[in-house]
Amino acid sequence: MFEFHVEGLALSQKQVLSALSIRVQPGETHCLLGPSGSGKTTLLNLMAGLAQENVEALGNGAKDKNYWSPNPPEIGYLFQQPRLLPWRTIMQNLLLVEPDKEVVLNLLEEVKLQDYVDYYPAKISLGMARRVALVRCLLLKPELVLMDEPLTSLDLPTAREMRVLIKRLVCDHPTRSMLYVTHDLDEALELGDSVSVLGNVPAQVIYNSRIDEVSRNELEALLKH
Amino acid sequence: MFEFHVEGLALSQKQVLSALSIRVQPGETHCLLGPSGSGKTTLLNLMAGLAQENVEALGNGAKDKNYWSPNPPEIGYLFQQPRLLPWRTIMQNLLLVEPDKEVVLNLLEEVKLQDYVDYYPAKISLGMARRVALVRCLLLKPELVLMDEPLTSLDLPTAREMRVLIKRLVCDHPTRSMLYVTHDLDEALELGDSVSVLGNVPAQVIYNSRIDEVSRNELEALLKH
Amino acid sequence: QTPLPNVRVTVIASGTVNWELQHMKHMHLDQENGFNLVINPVASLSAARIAITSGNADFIVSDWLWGSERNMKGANLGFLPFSRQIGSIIAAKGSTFSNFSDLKGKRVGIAGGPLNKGWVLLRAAAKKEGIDLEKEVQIQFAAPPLLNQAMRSGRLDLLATFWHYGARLEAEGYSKLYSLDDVMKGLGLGSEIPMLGYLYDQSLDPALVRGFYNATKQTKAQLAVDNDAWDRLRPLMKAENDDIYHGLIAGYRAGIPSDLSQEQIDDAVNFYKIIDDLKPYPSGTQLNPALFYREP
Amino acid sequence: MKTGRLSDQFVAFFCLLGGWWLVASFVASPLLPAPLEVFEALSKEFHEQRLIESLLVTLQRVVISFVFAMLLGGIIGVLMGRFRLVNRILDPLLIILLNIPALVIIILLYIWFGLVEVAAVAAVIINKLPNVAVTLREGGRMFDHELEEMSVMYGFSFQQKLWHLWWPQLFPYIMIATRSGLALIWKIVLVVELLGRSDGVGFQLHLAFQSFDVATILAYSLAFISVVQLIEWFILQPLDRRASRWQKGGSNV
Amino acid sequence: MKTGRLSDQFVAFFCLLGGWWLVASFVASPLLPAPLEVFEALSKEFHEQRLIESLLVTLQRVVISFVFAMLLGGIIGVLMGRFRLVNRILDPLLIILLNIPALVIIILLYIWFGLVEVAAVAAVIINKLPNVAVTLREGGRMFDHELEEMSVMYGFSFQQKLWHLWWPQLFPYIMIATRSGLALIWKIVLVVELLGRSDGVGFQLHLAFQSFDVATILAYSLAFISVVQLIEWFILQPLDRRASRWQKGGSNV
Ligand SMILES: Nc1ncnc2c1ncn2[C@@H]1O[C@H](COP(=O)(O)OP(=O)(O)OP(=O)(O)O)[C@@H](O)[C@H]1O
Ligand SMILES: Nc1ncnc2c1ncn2[C@@H]1O[C@H](COP(=O)(O)OP(=O)(O)OP(=O)(O)O)[C@@H](O)[C@H]1O
Ligand SMILES: [Mg+2]
Ligand SMILES: [Mg+2]
Repeated sequence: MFEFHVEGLALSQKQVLSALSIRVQPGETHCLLGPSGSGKTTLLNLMAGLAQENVEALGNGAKDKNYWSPNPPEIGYLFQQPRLLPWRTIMQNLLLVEPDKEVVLNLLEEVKLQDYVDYYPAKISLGMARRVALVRCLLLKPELVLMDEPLTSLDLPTAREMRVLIKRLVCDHPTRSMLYVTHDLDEALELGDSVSVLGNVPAQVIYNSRIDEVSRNELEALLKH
Repeated sequence: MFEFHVEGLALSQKQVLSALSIRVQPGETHCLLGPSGSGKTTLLNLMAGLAQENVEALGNGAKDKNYWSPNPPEIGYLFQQPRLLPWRTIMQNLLLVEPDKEVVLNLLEEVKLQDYVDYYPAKISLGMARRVALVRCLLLKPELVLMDEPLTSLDLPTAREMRVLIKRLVCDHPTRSMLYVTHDLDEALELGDSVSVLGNVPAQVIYNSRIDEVSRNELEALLKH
Repeated sequence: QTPLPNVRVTVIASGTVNWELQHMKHMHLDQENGFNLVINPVASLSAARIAITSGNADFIVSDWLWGSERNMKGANLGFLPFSRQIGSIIAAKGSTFSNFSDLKGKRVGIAGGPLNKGWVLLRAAAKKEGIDLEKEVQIQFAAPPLLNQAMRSGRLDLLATFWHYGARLEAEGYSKLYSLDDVMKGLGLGSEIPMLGYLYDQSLDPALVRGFYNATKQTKAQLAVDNDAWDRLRPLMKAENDDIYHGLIAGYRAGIPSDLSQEQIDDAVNFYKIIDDLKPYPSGTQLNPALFYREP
Repeated sequence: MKTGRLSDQFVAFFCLLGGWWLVASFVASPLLPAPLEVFEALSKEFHEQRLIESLLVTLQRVVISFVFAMLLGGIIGVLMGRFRLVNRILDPLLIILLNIPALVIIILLYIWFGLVEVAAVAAVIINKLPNVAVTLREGGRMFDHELEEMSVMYGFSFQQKLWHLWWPQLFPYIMIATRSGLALIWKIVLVVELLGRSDGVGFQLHLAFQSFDVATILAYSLAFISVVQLIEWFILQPLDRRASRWQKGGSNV
Repeated sequence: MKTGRLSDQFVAFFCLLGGWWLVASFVASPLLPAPLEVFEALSKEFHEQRLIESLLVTLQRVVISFVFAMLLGGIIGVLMGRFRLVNRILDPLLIILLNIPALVIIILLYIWFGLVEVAAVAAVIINKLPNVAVTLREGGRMFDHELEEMSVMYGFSFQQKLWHLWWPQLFPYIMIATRSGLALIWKIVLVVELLGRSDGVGFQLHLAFQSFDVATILAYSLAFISVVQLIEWFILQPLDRRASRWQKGGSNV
């Protein structure tokens, strides 16, 4: 089990995270819901160990920056924004992560972008760029995948196909765990094995349960708080 | 009535738009649906008159670049990405568009960002930045508003509030028209007076109807094509 | 037979020294005097001074003022006379100056900076008449070629410059205003001290110094009479026409110095004091005569 | 924080001074004077009333040339960066101006206009201008296309674009042009003064140089460097900090 | 397209030449020689075997100094841009190096190390290095934080970061440093040659200056400028174009 615990976090003197714990079972997917601006991205950054300046970790354990017990897992992170290298084509961007061209092309085909391998990121649409970023994340084979709203800006059918892809490659993978941030309850209910809801900023876990013990309406009510 | 007509458009030798026409009735909202990468943003850019390099307009009317009949309307455009000036605070960004601080603060309150006026865009979350961009767009008072997926990356309750806000300020405004791009059918059905669906790239209008003559399921089937 | 020791002389490629040394080399006067002359051309006086300071040259040509200043700062330079030429004071065409008070408010160009000897002598002479030239005239320090040009385009009334630049102007019909010899005599410096000389480090083998000195004297003696030798040097001299060519030869010949006498050395010491007194803040130091080379 | 920053620099400064002093006392040659000798030379020049006067004269030339070179060079550079046609037409001229030796420009201007102040300052401006243009051309090239479109759609006035859109994007390039510009201009002013002016630091340096008076040379150099260091501390670094506030790593909210 | 671009520049070039020729024939003074006279001087220098030789000697110095100054200055600059501590410690040194007159460095190095090639080249490097550092420091400061994080998360190797992440971001700054660097280095080489070398363009230029041979001065300047123009056309501009392909306005897919 991966257990993450932080006593609190402030960015530029503003407290963004309260004390909170997140547990992810190996091989399972944990969904994270929460209002916009509640601190989900900040939490994921902290989990991924991205050093941010002006961070003040609060409470114990803040010194050694070891928020994970027992050990920090190997992490793959799909950022909220695509973050492609604008000066490299789609293919070059992906080859930096996975040198095997075959593998890359196969995955690109799954997201229906096989015709755009030689395009620069500025010349594809936002939804396409998101799919490229998804592919890049799926090329990694980490213990724990963090995904920050991967399927926004996609039309319904495409989003559904992507969801199937993620389910196949990550959720159904026996040893790969995932923390999945989304605003879409259907997505959460479909992909997740468990779910947490964050309260407003500074974020804390206001609800945590297995997915089969919660209904859509309950979640909706929680989000409205 | 605003009528937009283009014979076709190619970007860097790739045809992105087929011949298509879009009609928006004054005071009404027209929703635009279509798969990711189909050319919606390109269409909106063309409507807004944003000069892009390497554009080849195809067919007649390409020379004089007058796609609107009778006349190009005054246009406000909410881009797909927030496009805030990163070196100006939220407030400064908004004051550039509307110098009256009161008005700006009121609208910021409506999107629940009144506490973040002095933040720089890099220090707020993506969902918050989108709301700021929405505020900036709502500060304009044009004849025709173009909105490119304004409510992605927002949690459900916030998105719903924003939708109400847009409805109040734009859709229900007697003389303000809107062209609204979205992937969310509920949004389209709630806000739109009429709807068009674009086919895959190069985009053409594959369906066009008043909103009360179409059902959700019909639209979903159309998007799957 | 051991090879002859090298003597490295750094010279300005376009300067008078180069003419002399080329002739020496051509006539093998260096070999006859027991050394092998190596000429290093450089583009500026500064370069030559850097060369001797950094130990890359055995001899350069500069004035003794500079040598003494270096000695005061810890160097140990010696001085062999090279030329008595001090410089020229050239007047603009059509100007009439009879005494120093006529110079008031005039535009005076000075080559090389405030230590230009001609300028210093002028000031000293004017000071005796109670006129402070530094305050009374519009001074323009600049590089000599620029000043020659300014003179030609009528932007100067008077010019104190180096003699070979003056010679060119004279060849173009400008006239020398003052004979600096007379000015010096007026200041009590009657012995025609050579201003320019070969500077060398006194740790150099005295036999080499003596040999080199002899070679230069022999060269000068030949150049003083031999016109054919000059024809050979003409390409080096960059003389645009015969007037300038002959002017330059005459100038060189007029500058040939004698061996240093005690009287000249005393005059140099006095001259140094005059210069020092003209400074806004005189240092009060004295010239050390050890600088000057005396025949053993 | 602020004091920490300054004191850091002071420590670095004194380390440098110490190092210099050590080396100088080790070498013990007048050609490498110790700090003390340089300060003596400095105070001598100061008491003989040359230091301040020369510095003021030179600074005046530096400031005038700087302002003109930055303005003209900046406008030309940005236009070249934005418009390909302007770039293609002016590029050869830029290359020529950039690479023509300072000496040549100085001589030609002195010849044509005489040994006057205008010629001197013009020579410096012409020398520096192409550098500014080359720097700001890259700035103009890197303008953000999306923000540009935004500013058009939201009806920004020219002043608003200038101040809120272009200036912040040009800022790093302007800082480069300013820092290396100040240095370059001061160096060219030295040459200009050396060749044809009768006052200023360049003239004094030339005098000191003629007698190889390294202590005085260093004294004048240090005097000017101190001025630049003050500009750095009280104008440029605060500007730098203000301009980086918005960045991810910035220190204010 | 490509020919169009070059021919544009040729037209600009010939306009310049024409303008010069007009002014020169109007003034008709040896101090502003007409193009023809300059070309005569050029061919004279060429036939007397000085031109190519001097140019090669000077170019060699320029190239060596350029490579070292760019490498060292680039590394120092980027480190200063990335790490505040490095910046605070090295900043005073940078200001000093930037503003110390070229003359001072040249003289000191010549005096300490003798009139050797190494001293000459070292003097040029020390003069240019702080300029490169100041330029690339701004480049290092503007690094994209988000892409940096991405590269960490996706396990980029150092080489990958260098080539795919940092280099493209530094590119405009490197171009600035290259363009103004070549020009600056060449100008300093001229001074270095003037003060202590017996060959090279600087040596020839100064000889021409002493006899006020403006045609020859311009001839040598033009010869070097032509070399730079060739570098511009065949190295820098293609690099520019390659590097801007990805931008919104780029011309390839
Ligand atoms: N660098 C920073 N300095 C100060 N405050 C910050 C900084 N970065 C983020 N914040 C604040 O932290 C809060 C949480 O931001 P975060 O990006 O984690 O939200 P989020 O939950 O990901 O929202 P969204 O769903 O909109 O992406 C916000 O209120 C934001 O203003
Ligand atoms: N500058 C360009 N050069 C070449 N092709 C381009 C360029 N810009 C966009 N395209 C192509 O045009 C098509 C439409 O892009 P557009 O951004 O309009 O899509 P979209 O409908 O807005 O998609 P999304 O819903 O993902 O935002 C894409 O296939 C894209 O590759
Ligand atoms: Mg977020
Ligand atoms: Mg789009």
